[in-house]
Amino acid sequence: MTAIALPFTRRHRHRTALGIGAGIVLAWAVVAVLWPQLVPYEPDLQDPAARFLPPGGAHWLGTDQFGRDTFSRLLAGARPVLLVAPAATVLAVVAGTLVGLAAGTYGGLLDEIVMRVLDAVVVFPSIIATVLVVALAGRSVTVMVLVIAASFVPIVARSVRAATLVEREKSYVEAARLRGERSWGLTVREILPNVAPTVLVEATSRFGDAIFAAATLSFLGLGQPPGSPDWGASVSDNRLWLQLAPWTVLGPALAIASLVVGIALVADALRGRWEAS
Amino acid sequence: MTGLRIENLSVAYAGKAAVRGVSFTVAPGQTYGLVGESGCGKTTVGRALGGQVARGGAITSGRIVVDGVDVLGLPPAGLRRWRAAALAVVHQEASASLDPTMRVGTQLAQALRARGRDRREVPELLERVRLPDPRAIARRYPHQLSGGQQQRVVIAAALAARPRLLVLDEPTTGLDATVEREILELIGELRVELAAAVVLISHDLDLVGRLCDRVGVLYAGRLVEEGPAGAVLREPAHPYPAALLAGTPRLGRTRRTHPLTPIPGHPPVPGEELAGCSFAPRCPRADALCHATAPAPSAVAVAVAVAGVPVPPVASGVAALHQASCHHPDQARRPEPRPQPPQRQPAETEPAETEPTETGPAVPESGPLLEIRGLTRRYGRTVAVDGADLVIRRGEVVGLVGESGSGKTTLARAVAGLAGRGPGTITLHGRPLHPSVTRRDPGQRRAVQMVFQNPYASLNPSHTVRVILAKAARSLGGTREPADLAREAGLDAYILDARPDRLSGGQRQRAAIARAFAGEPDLVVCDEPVSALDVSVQAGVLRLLDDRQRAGGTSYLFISHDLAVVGYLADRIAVMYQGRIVEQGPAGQVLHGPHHPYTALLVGSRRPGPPGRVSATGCPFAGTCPSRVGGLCDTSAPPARDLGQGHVVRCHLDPDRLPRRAGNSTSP
Amino acid sequence: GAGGGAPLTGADSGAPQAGTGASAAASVPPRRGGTLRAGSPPPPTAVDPVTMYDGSAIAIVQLVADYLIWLDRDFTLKPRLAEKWESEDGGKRWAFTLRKGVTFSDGTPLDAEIVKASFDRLLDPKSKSAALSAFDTVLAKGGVSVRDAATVVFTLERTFSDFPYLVSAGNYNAVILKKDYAGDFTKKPIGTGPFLLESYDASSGATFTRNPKYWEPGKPYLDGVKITFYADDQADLLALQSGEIDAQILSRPQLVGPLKGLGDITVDQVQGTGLTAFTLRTDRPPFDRKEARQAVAYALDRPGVNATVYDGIGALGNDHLFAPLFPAAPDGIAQRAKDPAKVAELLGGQPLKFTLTYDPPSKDYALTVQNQLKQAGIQVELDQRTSADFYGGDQEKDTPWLFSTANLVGWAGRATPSQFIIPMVKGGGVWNGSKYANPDVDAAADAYDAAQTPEERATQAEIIAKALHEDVPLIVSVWSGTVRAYNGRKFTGIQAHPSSYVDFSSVSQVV
Amino acid sequence: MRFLLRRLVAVPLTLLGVSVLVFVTTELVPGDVARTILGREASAESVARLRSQLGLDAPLPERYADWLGGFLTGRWGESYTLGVPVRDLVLDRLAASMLLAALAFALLVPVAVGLGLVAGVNHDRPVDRLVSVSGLALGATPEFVTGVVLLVVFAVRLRWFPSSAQAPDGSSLLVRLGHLALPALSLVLLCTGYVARHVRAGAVVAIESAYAGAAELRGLTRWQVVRRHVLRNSTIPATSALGVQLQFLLGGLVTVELLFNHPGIGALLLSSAVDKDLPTLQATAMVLGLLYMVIVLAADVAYRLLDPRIRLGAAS
Ligand SMILES: Nc1ncnc2c1ncn2[C@@H]1O[C@H](COP(=O)(O)OP(=O)(O)OP(=O)(O)O)[C@@H](O)[C@H]1O
Ligand SMILES: Nc1ncnc2c1ncn2[C@@H]1O[C@H](COP(=O)(O)OP(=O)(O)OP(=O)(O)O)[C@@H](O)[C@H]1O
Ligand SMILES: [Mg+2]
Ligand SMILES: [Mg+2]
Ligand code: NI
Repeated sequence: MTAIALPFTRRHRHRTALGIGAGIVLAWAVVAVLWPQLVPYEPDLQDPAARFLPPGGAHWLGTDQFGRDTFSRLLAGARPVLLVAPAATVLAVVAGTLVGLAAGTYGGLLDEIVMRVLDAVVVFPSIIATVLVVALAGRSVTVMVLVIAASFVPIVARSVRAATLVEREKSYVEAARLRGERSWGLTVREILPNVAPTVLVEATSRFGDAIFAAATLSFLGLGQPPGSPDWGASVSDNRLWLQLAPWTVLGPALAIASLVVGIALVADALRGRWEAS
Repeated sequence: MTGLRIENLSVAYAGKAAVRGVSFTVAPGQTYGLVGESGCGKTTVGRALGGQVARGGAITSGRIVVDGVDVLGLPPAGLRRWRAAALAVVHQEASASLDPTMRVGTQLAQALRARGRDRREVPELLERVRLPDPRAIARRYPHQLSGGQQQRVVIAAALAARPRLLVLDEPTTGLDATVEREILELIGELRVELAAAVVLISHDLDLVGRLCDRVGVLYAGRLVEEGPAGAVLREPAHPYPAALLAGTPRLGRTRRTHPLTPIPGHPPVPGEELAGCSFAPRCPRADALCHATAPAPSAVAVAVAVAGVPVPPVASGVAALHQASCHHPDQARRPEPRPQPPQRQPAETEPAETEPTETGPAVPESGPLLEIRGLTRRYGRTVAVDGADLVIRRGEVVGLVGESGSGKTTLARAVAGLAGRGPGTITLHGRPLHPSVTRRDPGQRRAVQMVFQNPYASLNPSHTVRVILAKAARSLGGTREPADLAREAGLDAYILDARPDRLSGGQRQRAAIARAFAGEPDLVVCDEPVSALDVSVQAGVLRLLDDRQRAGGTSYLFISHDLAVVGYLADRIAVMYQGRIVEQGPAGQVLHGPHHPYTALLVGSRRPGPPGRVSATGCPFAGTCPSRVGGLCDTSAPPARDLGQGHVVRCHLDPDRLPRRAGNSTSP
Repeated sequence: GAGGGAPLTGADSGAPQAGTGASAAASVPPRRGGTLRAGSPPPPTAVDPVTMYDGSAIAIVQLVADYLIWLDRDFTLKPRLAEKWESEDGGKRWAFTLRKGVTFSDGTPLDAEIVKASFDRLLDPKSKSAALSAFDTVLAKGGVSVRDAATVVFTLERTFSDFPYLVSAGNYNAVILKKDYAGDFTKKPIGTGPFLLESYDASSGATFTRNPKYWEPGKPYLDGVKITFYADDQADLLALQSGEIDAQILSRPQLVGPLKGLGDITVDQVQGTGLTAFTLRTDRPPFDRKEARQAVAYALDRPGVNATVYDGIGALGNDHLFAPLFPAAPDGIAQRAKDPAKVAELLGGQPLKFTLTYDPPSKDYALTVQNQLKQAGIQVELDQRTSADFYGGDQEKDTPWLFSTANLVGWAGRATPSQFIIPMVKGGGVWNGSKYANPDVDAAADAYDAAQTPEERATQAEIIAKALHEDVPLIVSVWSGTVRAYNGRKFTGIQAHPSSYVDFSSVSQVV
Repeated sequence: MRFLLRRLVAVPLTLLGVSVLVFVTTELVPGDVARTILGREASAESVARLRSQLGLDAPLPERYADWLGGFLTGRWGESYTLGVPVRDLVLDRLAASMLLAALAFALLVPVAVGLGLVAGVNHDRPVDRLVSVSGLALGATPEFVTGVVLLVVFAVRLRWFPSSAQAPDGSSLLVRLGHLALPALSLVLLCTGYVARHVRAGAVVAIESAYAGAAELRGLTRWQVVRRHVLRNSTIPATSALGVQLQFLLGGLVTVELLFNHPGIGALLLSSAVDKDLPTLQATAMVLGLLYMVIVLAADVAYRLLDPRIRLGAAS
């Protein structure tokens, strides 16, 4: 899984980008909530007589190997994606921020230890962790969220730590110390609000990554419960038939891409705004 | 004709005019100064001269003719060839205009090659800008050079061009006083040699007065006054340059003798269209006419150019013309004669103002508030402060000067309790202060506060001004409301609920000062509180500091690299060199002398000697000192000599052999 | 005396027939030469004929080593290293006469001692072979003896009329190896098969060359075989499509089905005896009630399962363990079909909800079952485990595949129904995941094995089948078919096999 | 270079921690390697016998100590499941992965840097948006989708490239590279967006910098300015992004390895983890871990070397 970080863009209007990105994300969010009203078929409904139908009148996006309606599954798949990714992101960001703030604030030995532990987490093959957790706790959304979150914590922690180190040097922090603020309180009250942009940008980037990570886990058979219309799972389940029935793969693949691009556009635009202000 | 001619130049950013209808001419060998507040369009004009505008900008009208070539009319390839052949620009910040990843020599070689010259000329070029050991310098990367050295390299690159048009955009901003003087001398020499048309952009009126033949004053993108440097800077016809002059501190003028008058309000932003004169909203003499119609440029009576001002070399009849765009040009002149600009003027013409006796009675004699004894602070192996002794009395403003890296900030932070631990003691009201602020008791924390240099970093960007002031008041035991604090700092009430990023630099610094005064401190440490600010804003902040000091009798430890600023505010001055305080005493005496040879260098009465070796035991300044006593200075620490009135100089020289501020050495 | 039925005895059929390609080969003599490039999944464990159980390892071994008897694609037995065999003592003793002139690739001649050693190795209680379970209660250590250099005698524990299947390829570990075989097959690959293993790499593949000492004159036609390992089915398929390989060892019907007749690709198809057993635990709610089990059986749309999971090539199952391919398969039991009314009646208005445990290969089956049962009002929760987890744990106490309420276990095709019945549904059978125990079935199973005539066997088969159909300890909805895809423009003689075995000795390049 | 020393000391410590983690976590995973080796039809006794033969019934700390001792002295043991020496297996697979990673990286760097530069120099123009959005979209498309599309088009339809990454033994380097072309391409498609965005960010800063403006005022063409000043200044900050990608290319390739039939270390890691083949798993994890840390360190060092400001310390 790759990290899709969005480097800075500078003081330009990003209103259109923000509009398009937010539009995509919102549209999917609406679908995630309202899909039961929107789908023409029940997403799980199998029809052995209608396997691998190409897109057409009855099935707008065709059917898959079980004769299930691809379009309905595409819509229904928005929900698991939009549950896993935000949950994993929030977890990773909260944990990563705390760790990063602590490392950045206290520095010294604590910092050194924390950073080495994070190194070890990065180096520890996530496949093993995934296999382990899945085996112990079974395939479930919770497990997936935890695994993805855990793999993101070091990334978030690193950038929060870096931002904290930068903020710590600014004179408003010294001004707070002159007032008598002490380390942790000072970090939470004075520094945290100012690393919030970093945290938020991390959150948006991680959100895009989480979707991708979930898809990859599904490919390895470690993700969503079987049969889930989750896009990543759909892509990996159907990729065997990519040649025969490309519609079963391309729909969810494009959906993933659109959501990631949407999130990225939003992240980018938000960052642009912070830069500008 | 030869030289530079600009006609009706207008530049807009995103459709908003930033420069409007600017016209002037510069003859070859002449220097034209462009002055004005920050944001008035100086850099924009400078860049436009090379046919370049920043992203989002466009030259909307006008012609730029250099030696008969219409620059803006050139096709892209022609423009490139012209730039390569005839243009050189020295940018505002040298460190930014050198590629950080490329050796200095390579960059110069590229500049040479662009002109079809040989890279073997690189050492020669570096030598011409008087850089020692050119070959070694050429192999360095920009960050391995000091700011002054970087600026010289950029000038060397400009020399490589043998330009017909040389644009210098704030060539000395950000450099400390001694380095600044060296650069200016260098430019002064090269100017003659090059015989190019030179445009010098600066907000520093002194500097422009010293170097330029003619001056143009920009305000809101318009040239509001233009004329011979001496005339414009001594007898401005337009109220704007007059106000600028009134807000600029000068050596020898203190807050007690010459209070600064800042310009109220702020310049219009690009795109803000005003019916009348754009300066009218800030002009004390504006009337209905000024608000209604924009004034056209009109000639100012030449009679103003009083005798004593040498007539600058005149290339054409136009050059002597003095124009101003004001409906009431005569009213700008004050009844009393303006101080003469230092340009080509012996300093002795203003002895009355530098007489130390004049400042004497203003300093109240009182007991010590803060005593620093043998203070030493290290960063790793760097000794930032080395056994400094300093006393600050109650109600007294102590100025601390010294070149960059001399340890001023470290000393200030040590006083505030932010510089970590180290030998030496600091006592406040006779009680020792713990080196770390977190270990000081609340009373001591309240007593010592600080105003930081960078207004942009010193306020927490996530809190509103009200929150910032309220927090400070609460934890420092202050009794006043944020609104009161803000009012005392000259801040409008609406600012209280704004976050710092919405404030201008001056407003931020006022907020920072308000915060420092939230708990009625005994001592406020001000570390370069105005060096990041524009001239006119600086005047306001200096006034505020002065007011607050008078109102509460608070003591200041005031740091600046600008002697004029320190001299304006301080009762006593301490001079720091390489972590040691080499001299301290009453402001006038320190500035006027007899003083330490290093102080002499700072105030510009001496040229530095060649840098030499310094031994650990001797005087730290021995290497550079022009009056070094061979052997003695190198090997033994200089004694502290008391010259009376608490004026202490650490030097081996006899008091009567110590230098004085005798005259201005910056001769053309 | 000797058994009369074809399955009971075998004799050298003589003429070297080459399967379906033989009709073409009959007119044009097969072309010699060429290397067949085949794709196959990498064997998950070291290739050792004694312990192997996966298709790739079996195929590799089958190219190099040989059995006494080959199990043909129609479940007839073809003499290989044994020229003929007959039962003595009412089916309790079996004598196998070895083919003459067979030598191992290192020159050692095949004799009865070597054959005895091969089986003793499998019968050693310390053996790690799965064959030990196959021989359980039939043949024990010490039961193999040498009558003369060319005759091996097996003395059984009980009469077993299908015994030749147990020493045929149908018991895939029963290859004949040299006496001194020590478990390092890929390093010292010595056999009597048509090819010699030239090189083997656990990650990438294996290469084979013709065995010049092969006993069947003129064969194999190919100069060699190269097997490339593809860890991914799609990669395997794409390699076939792009012409990088000429054949697949293990084809998946769902994947290659749609390719039939496209381009150069030929797909051979055959009925099989493999199944996905949908086991229900009869000793535990909710399936301790026969009605609940029957309800599930009636809720399934078997043609739908066949279409979705087997690409339509399977044969419908009827919840007993006699595949249509087995000669004894009873035909008097009505085919069970989807019957929602019956389901409702059987459930009597009570909701039925259970968890179905399985491992990844059964995923499609599980999803199909889940959806079909849902349509009949039965709620299934899926519990997918890793294969290691599913088959791991203690086989006596808690391994999921034998102890979960309901599970799916894929079984490769077997040569005889007994190989399913004895372990899977006999009371106390080693793989009796349903914990089914029916004395009638147990007795009939023994009688079936002991039966000497086809008629008697059919009778016993019917008893067993009827009981299973009625009691539904496990649901057999479809008997799998198998396919093998290959490049029909370049090669001929490649066949599908119910157990996906390979016999490339008759494969030749298209002339 | 105190920083380098400190980091180097941390490497073995981190690896030790990882090895303990791997040991303990694998122990927790259900399943039994002996059962995996013998198959589900083998009897319980056989499985028990194999377990004790493999030493799996010894207590965990003892097994760990045994393993560690062996590992440190170069005896990496035999794979439980495959029965081949672990060291050969792991190093072979690693070599294969490295070859693919190297090719992909060699393609990635110029492509991503080029696109990033083009986007950065033309920033906020349509080209920039095109590069950024398509890079993002490709980066968000799982590599097995792009991979299959590439395979279908270039291997099955056009037959320009082989479908498998494995070249026949003894092939020339060119043939081997031909086999690696498609997998490398799918990786490049995956990673380009990420790196290009980093380069772009650097390029935007560089092209708007005073030194680029100054160079232009010296009469250089756009292209000269980009080549001389922007290129280096925008790639230096991208080194860590490249390091991250290289890390990913070496260990995160399970899906590509499976799809293109490239027996690499990622697939080995997965299969040994699933099968609980501890000796293989441990060795793979250690080798990959070491490699990861070396890459991160190399990226840091490269950054320091490339950027004279850091290499030569703060202003003198
Ligand atoms: N790239 C740009 N885009 C938009 N507006 C700009 C840009 N550059 C400058 N401006 C605006 O144009 C006006 C003139 O700017 P300019 O930099 O020329 O001022 P200046 O006199 O050089 O100021 P300073 O003394 O701070 O350098 C300012 O109001 C500034 O905000
Ligand atoms: N955080 C630090 N770490 C290491 N060295 C430092 C640090 N801060 C300052 N120094 C060094 O200590 C010396 C004194 O620095 P200090 O900032 O006190 O000087 P200064 O007089 O305030 O200079 P300036 O006018 O540039 O602000 C310098 O040599 C500087 O390089
Ligand atoms: Mg400027
Ligand atoms: Mg300082
Ligand atoms: Ni932008």
